[in-house]
Amino acid sequence: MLQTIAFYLFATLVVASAVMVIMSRNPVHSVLWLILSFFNAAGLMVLVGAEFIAMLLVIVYVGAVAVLFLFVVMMLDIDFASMRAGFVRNAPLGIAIALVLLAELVLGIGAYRAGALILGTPDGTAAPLLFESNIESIGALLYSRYLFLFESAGIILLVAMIGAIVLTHRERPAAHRRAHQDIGKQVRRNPKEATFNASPEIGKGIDL
Amino acid sequence: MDFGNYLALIAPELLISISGLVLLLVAAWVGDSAARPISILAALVLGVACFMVGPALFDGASGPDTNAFAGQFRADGFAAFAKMLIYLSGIACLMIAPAFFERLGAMRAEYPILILFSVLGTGIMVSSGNLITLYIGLELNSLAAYVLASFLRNDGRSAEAGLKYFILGALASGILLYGMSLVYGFTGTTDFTLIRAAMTLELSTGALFGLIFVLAGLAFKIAAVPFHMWTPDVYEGAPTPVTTFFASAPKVAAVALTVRVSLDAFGLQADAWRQIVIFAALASIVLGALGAIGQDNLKRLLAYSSINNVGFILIGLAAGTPQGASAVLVYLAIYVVMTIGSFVAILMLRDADGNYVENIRDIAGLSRAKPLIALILAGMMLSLAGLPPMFGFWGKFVVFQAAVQADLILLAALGIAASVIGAFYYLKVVKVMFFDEPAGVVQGRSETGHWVLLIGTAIIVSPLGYLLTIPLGLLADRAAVSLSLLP
Amino acid sequence: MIGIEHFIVVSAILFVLGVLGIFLNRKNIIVILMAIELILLAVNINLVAFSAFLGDLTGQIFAMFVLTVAAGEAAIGLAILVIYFRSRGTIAVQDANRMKG
Amino acid sequence: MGGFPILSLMLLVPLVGAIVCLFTTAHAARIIALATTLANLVLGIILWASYDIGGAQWQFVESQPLFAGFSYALGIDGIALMLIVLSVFLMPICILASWDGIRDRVGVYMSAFLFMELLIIGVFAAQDLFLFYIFFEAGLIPMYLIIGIWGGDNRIYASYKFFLYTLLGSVLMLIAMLWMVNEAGTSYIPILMQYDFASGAQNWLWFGFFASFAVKMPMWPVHTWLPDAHVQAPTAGSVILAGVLLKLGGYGFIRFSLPMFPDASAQFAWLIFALSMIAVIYTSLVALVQSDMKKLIAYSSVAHMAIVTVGLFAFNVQGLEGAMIVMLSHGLVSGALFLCVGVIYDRLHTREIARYGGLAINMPQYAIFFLLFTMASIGLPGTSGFVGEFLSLAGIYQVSSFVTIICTTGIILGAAYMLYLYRRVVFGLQRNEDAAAMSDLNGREWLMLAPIAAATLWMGVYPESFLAPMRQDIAVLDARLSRVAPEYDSAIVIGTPRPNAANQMNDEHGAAEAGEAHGAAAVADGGIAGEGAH
Amino acid sequence: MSTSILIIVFLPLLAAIVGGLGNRSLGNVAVKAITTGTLFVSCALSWPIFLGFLSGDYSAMVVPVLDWVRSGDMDFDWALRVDTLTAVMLVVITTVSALVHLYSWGYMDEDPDQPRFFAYLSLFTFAMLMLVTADNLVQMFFGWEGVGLASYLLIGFWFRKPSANAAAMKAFIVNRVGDLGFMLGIFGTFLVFGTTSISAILQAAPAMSGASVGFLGSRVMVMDVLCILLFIGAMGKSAQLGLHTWLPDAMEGPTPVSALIHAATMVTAGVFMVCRLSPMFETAPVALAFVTFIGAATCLFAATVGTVQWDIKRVIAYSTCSQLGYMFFAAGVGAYGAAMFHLFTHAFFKALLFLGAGSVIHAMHHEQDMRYYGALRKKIPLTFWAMMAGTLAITGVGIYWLHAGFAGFHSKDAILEAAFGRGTELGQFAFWLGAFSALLTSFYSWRLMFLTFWGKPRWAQSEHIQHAVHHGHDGPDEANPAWQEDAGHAVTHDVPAPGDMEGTAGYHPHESPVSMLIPLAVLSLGAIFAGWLFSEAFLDSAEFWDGSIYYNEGLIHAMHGTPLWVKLTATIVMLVGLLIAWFAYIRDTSVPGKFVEQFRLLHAFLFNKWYFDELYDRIFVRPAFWFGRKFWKVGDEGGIDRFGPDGAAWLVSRGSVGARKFQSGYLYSYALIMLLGVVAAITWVLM
Repeated sequence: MLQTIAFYLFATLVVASAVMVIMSRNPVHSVLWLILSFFNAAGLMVLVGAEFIAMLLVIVYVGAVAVLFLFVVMMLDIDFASMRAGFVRNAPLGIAIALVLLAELVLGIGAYRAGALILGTPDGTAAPLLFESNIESIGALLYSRYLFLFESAGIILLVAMIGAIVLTHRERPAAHRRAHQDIGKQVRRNPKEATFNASPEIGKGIDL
Repeated sequence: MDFGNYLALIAPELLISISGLVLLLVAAWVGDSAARPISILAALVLGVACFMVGPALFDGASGPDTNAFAGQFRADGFAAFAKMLIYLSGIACLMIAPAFFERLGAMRAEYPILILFSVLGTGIMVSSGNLITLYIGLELNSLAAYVLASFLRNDGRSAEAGLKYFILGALASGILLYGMSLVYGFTGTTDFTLIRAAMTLELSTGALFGLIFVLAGLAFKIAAVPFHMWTPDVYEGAPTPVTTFFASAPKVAAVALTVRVSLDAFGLQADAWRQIVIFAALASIVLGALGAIGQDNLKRLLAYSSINNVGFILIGLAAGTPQGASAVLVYLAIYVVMTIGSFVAILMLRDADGNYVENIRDIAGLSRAKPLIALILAGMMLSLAGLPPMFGFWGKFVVFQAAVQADLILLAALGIAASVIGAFYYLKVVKVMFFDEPAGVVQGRSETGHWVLLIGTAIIVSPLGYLLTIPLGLLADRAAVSLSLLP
Repeated sequence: MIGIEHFIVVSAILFVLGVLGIFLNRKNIIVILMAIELILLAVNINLVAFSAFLGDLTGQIFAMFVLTVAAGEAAIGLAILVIYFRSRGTIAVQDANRMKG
Repeated sequence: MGGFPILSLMLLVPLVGAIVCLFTTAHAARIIALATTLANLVLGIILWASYDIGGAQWQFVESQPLFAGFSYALGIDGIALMLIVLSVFLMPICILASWDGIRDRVGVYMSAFLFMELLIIGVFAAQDLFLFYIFFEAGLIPMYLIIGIWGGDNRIYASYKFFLYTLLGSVLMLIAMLWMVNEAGTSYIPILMQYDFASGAQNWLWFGFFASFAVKMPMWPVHTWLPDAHVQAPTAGSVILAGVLLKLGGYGFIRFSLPMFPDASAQFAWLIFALSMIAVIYTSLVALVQSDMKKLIAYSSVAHMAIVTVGLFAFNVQGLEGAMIVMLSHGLVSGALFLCVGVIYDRLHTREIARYGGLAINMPQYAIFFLLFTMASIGLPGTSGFVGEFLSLAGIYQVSSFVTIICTTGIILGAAYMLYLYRRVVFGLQRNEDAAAMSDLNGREWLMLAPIAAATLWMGVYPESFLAPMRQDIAVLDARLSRVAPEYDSAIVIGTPRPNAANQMNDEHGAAEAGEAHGAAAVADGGIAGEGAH
Repeated sequence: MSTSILIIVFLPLLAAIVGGLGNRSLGNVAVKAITTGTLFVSCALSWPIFLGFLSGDYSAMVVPVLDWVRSGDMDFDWALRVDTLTAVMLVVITTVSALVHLYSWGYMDEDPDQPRFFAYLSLFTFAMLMLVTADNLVQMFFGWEGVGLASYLLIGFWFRKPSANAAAMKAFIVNRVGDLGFMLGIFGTFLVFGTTSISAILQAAPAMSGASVGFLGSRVMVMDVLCILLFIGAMGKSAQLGLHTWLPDAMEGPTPVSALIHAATMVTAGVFMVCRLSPMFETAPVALAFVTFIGAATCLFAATVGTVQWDIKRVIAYSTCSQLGYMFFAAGVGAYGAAMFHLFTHAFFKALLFLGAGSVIHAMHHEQDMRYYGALRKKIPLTFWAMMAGTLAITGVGIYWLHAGFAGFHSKDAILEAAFGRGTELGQFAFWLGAFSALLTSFYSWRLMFLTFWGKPRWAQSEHIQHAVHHGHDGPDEANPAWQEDAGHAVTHDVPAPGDMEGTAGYHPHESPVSMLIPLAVLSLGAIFAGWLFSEAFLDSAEFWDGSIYYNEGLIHAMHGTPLWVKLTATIVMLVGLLIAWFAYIRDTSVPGKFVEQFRLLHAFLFNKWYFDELYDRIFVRPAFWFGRKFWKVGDEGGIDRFGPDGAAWLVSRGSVGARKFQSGYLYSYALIMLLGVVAAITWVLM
């Protein structure tokens, strides 16, 4: 019962905030709605027992992606006031088509056969639940069977990084001179020189 | 699990990724001045990779021995055939790029690395035996491609191209993923062979939807109508060497992947998708041809041409037979050569200021200023149009042969009749170069590398290419058989 | 337990919303990027739900890869957006039609 | 000639010439092209001379499984032989015709012509279906360039029209070919010619081929590319177009449609007849009102080709042989007529009939040649045109008197438009100063026209030279067609012969036994006459 | 004989080639000498053959020359067949041709293109000889067309003159209409008999007389349809009613040509053909009736038109047409011998008349209009006497009881007797038309004589004469030659009153040179004696014909048995015609004018040749051009091109514009289309 309530809560919220994501006039609001949406989606995942993925969703999306979005929204010097979220010319057509799609999806695979949905039978050899905990099982699979894909995913991230840098990194000759980055010096730093332990008393600061 | 064997099977991928990482370090260390050597090294790497896939290609490797990582990765003859094409076109794109970017002052050491990773992605795509592998490969390729498309970051058109490519690509991969999720849910697996097995029974609506979504996502990659809309804009906006790349390696990978997915995973449900493929094929042929007519930009014209050609490829796919798959591979091989040749020829055209000529009006009377380039470009155009005795005819020929053998006579007839519309705009290029008064725009000399590529492709596209028909056909047949098709 | 079809419906709605977000938006490319994230979210919900109901972890692993890629995609997308903005000074969707026809 | 690959050599020679021409100066290109075509002419004559009449059906056979799925198979029978000889005969003349007229990009021009020669010979010599198709289709490219680069003012439109029209026609043939090969399991033409396809399939296969050959031929109503192409093409282009390229259609019918799909051919003969009848009347009348010389001759070509098609579909020896002779003759004669136009075009740069007149005064030699070819074109006996038309029409008469009458009106209309042309150009007063100042034929032009004139007369007086090599092949074809030959409407019913001649007057009874209706009166009058006599 | 026939036939060809190609390099005299010489050789070789057949020494033979066409069952060769019929034609052709060659030395003396003219004449002779020696129908057709070509060339000899070109074209094209029939006839005979060999056909013909054949969808008697088709060919060549329109126009050619081709030889080819195929025609009663009817109708038609023409050559041309009608109805009623005999005699006297007329024209400085003649009897007496001989021959002057008369007397009487003696209604019809035509013949022939040689000089109004006088030049002028002038005079319908000027305008007609007079003399002899000499052989001798034509013994008897009034009819009507002519043109020259006033419509009808040309212009020529333009502009350009290639191009370009609009450049529309694709695909699979 509680589960059902939780499901409907999360589901309603995820859909509502998703609607707000695309309806908001201010992109910052959109990002915030997106974050809400992700949180609720994570809640849905928790409901079915995929805790690791749920957490990952929060960490990656909320922690990284959404922040990235916010960062870019802020960085771009855009006059949001002038930016009314106007709809395109043939919006009605688009909406109609989207609704048709939705109807087909829902009726075709969802509600139409609600309760009697025929799922494929998982092949036992495909991805057994090796361990009690979700995270352990995933880890075991990821580093054995899906090793190749895991490494490939790493390369994807690398490519994304290279890409982002290649595209956005601008060499500023002036800035370059003023604050020259000495990689060697940075590497040579060791913790002893860089940090020190202090235990100040309450009410007193530290002299740096 | 015998990782040793697996590593042997993924040796080309290993080589490319490790070299990519090493070269990335070099690039980070040395900077953009190393761009040219890195390009050469990257090309060498791909050359070595060619040799590595050679045995699988020539043996027509197939069977369980070619599966790595529980069937996620397949190093069979089919993959080898596609990879060979991909690597070769990668080499070509590496050869033509430095001069181009250097002239624009935008050569970056990252370019060859991105190409390498993109090629890696395409390699994974064609080797995929699992939906997840498919997705990973596709995204690896795509992400690199998005970056490459907007590589000329100060050029508005390049950025726009990248933007459009990215957004539509992301939408497409969303559609693809959604389809995959449905397929996964309704078959219980992501492995192609198991999906195939699961689909022997009556197909549930969910799996059917999944199938459609997956094919739609792949159709985007191969630029089939109605998922082609990005192609002209991206081809036009992207830097020409990148466009060349888009038109070759990822196209080969996407087509090969589509063939594999359609015939392997969804092979038993051919009736479900055949009509759609047929429609896409005819629509691509017609719309590609219609769109190309009236284009002023040569790259854009070639983009439409690629849409048009994809239509013919899909006819081979629609046949749904090993002959069809083989025909698709042969067509791909020829198409890649033609398209690289065409783009190289365009890259060799510069005006007095050294700017690259893209407008068709500027190549008017090219047959006087640059007779050899004009002749070869004309040959490429006629070949793309599928006119004998150019080698391009052979591609169309085998595709239609496969269609006729599969009793798709009406499709073949319609397709070939529509090809006449296509001939119209290819002829237009010939007409402009040969019949019109010289515009006097094109000047300057071209790099040796370009000439080598141009003449090499020209020889293959020329009637001499028919000498290749037997080996090509043989390899393609073996490759097609290595798809685990039921008899 | 909640039936699988509920999850599918939610995911379908999210998917359609994401798609709508892409082509209903005329002014702001950033929202389009967010709409894409919505689509991927829909996929992830699907995958996870199927995974759970099938008792098969593949779906979750798949979802993890999707997440990974989505992060990379977002990075690249935003990077492209940035350079697009730099060269054009706008991020309105309707302005991105220098190439057409 | 044993195993000497003379056909390959005939392909190789122009290929080499063409490549060399691309890279030489204008003058050298001319000489090389001429030398090459002459060399091929010599080879052609050797081919003819060493062709064993009555020997094997396919001679000079070469076969090499060169391409996947089909082979590089060459070989000719008598029909192909004659068409090859025609082609190699016309080629040097084309080169000569372009000698002075083409100044721009001569190397490319000559090269295009030599490629054309290669492809034409290939078409006739190919024994493999797809090899045939490649040669057949490839011929479009050089012709497209020839019209497009060296053509007249409206060359772009004409070249496109030519190209796309014929391309659309021939692509459908490819599908039919693919199906046939799939069905029969071979692409070897001689085998396919004996293969019996199911009659249902024959129908659409026939249409696939028909689409191609009808356009090539060209038959009404897909003839409209021809006038444009002819008008815009340079002289030599017109010559080769009319002389050889149109023959590809007829050759296609006789090589493919008839032997491979006899049932369908019989079934659709009415279609061919109908189109041909329309073509004869229609295009002849159109030719009558032309003011452009080349257009007039182009339209006349359509009318002549209609005679070919009716002859081919008459399904008897006379029709088939006649059609072949019409093709050969038309190749010579219309080629020559285009040359005649070219001769004066070179001098005055206009094809308007009205700009000329009275050329017999200042160009008497030209007038004689032109007259000869005009007469050959309208089928004057003693020239090649007659033999072909006569045999063709004699053949078709055995099938349908109606078709024959309609098609034979072509000889009236043909005379009308050709003589009208001749009258306006050669006869009459000299209306224009510049036309009156034109010089008569020079040596080069003599070299062009005289051989054709000789060949025209030869074919008219002693066509046996041309018929003999084809006889056996036509007989084979006729035998194959005989079982499906349509029921003809002009069948004879032998009745009881009349006992007496019509004007027989029976002397003994003094009465005329005439077979006329009013016999009674004849008897009465005859009686009187008889009495008078005694 | 085989050698001589080869020489006879091919020598003129050789001469034509030498003369034609040698043309200017050989020079006028050489070419003229070669061509004329060879013709005399041919002529000299022909007569012995004729006489040999006459005496019965020779019998029919075939000389093979060369293979021609072998196509399946169709097989015909070049071969020369000589029999009595051929021999008759040989002497006619070679004799007249040789004389015309000779005559042309004088007549064409000042023409710049003489070699060409003589080459054409020789070429014609060759073709005509090929025609008459044909062993098969196709070779006959070769000759048939060959003479057509020569006729075309010779009519258009003065090619600068538009009317000559038009006439030449007309001759060729109208003949082609006939040839259409001939060709169909050949095809039909081949279909029926499986051969084109004449002797084989004739042999097999009787057996086929009851056979029927499909023709244009109906079943008809096979021999009738074949013979009618072949006869249509003959109608064209022999200018029979309906296809006659070219012959009067053919008078645009030089006069010797008219004499040779359009009087003596070529136009009789049709008669020759019918006679050659007479056994075949005898199996086809309907066809023969048709022949008879056409012949008789032509006979009358041409004679009526001939009575009102002013051009001296046109009068003779219509006369020719009319005489050919006689020959045809003779053949139609079965009197092939009589037809051939008339052909034979006609050749002499009509050639004589033409050459005489040529002599007059030559004397009158190329004036051809009889209204500008008059009183030439004294000026050119030799010509006058020659013309007189011709006129006497054509009008058939002779005395029945003496069985003696001029050439036409024998032949024309025989024809009329045969028509009457044939005894059928059609025969009667032909007889009466023939008799009336004979009256008209007499009238127009004497009219010609009276207008030309009697009366007062009326030369002054002739532009030609004035031209000659003013330029002080007596012959055709190089600078402004006759052929450049349009011969159109203001047509007035009566004889102009003489004497505004003196009448002669100071012009002095001169007698023709000797080269023209010799042929006149020789032909006069023929016109006078040919009938008397050969009537026995031609008309009554089955041995003479030796099976080369169908010999109708019964008809011969019937001819001899006709009543006396029939036998005298020809003579009577001749006298009547002579009297009318004398009255109208000698006694009271105002009569014609009054007649015209009285019967304006009739006169106009006759003068305009029954409006055949106008009719043909309306129903054939103009519609042909109209249809041609319509087919071109509306059919080809407005129909086929517009909806075919141009339409497709338009459609494609519209499609292209559409496709480009489709590619709007907006991301959202791209996305929408992708979505649309997905939705469409899903909807498709759901259905």
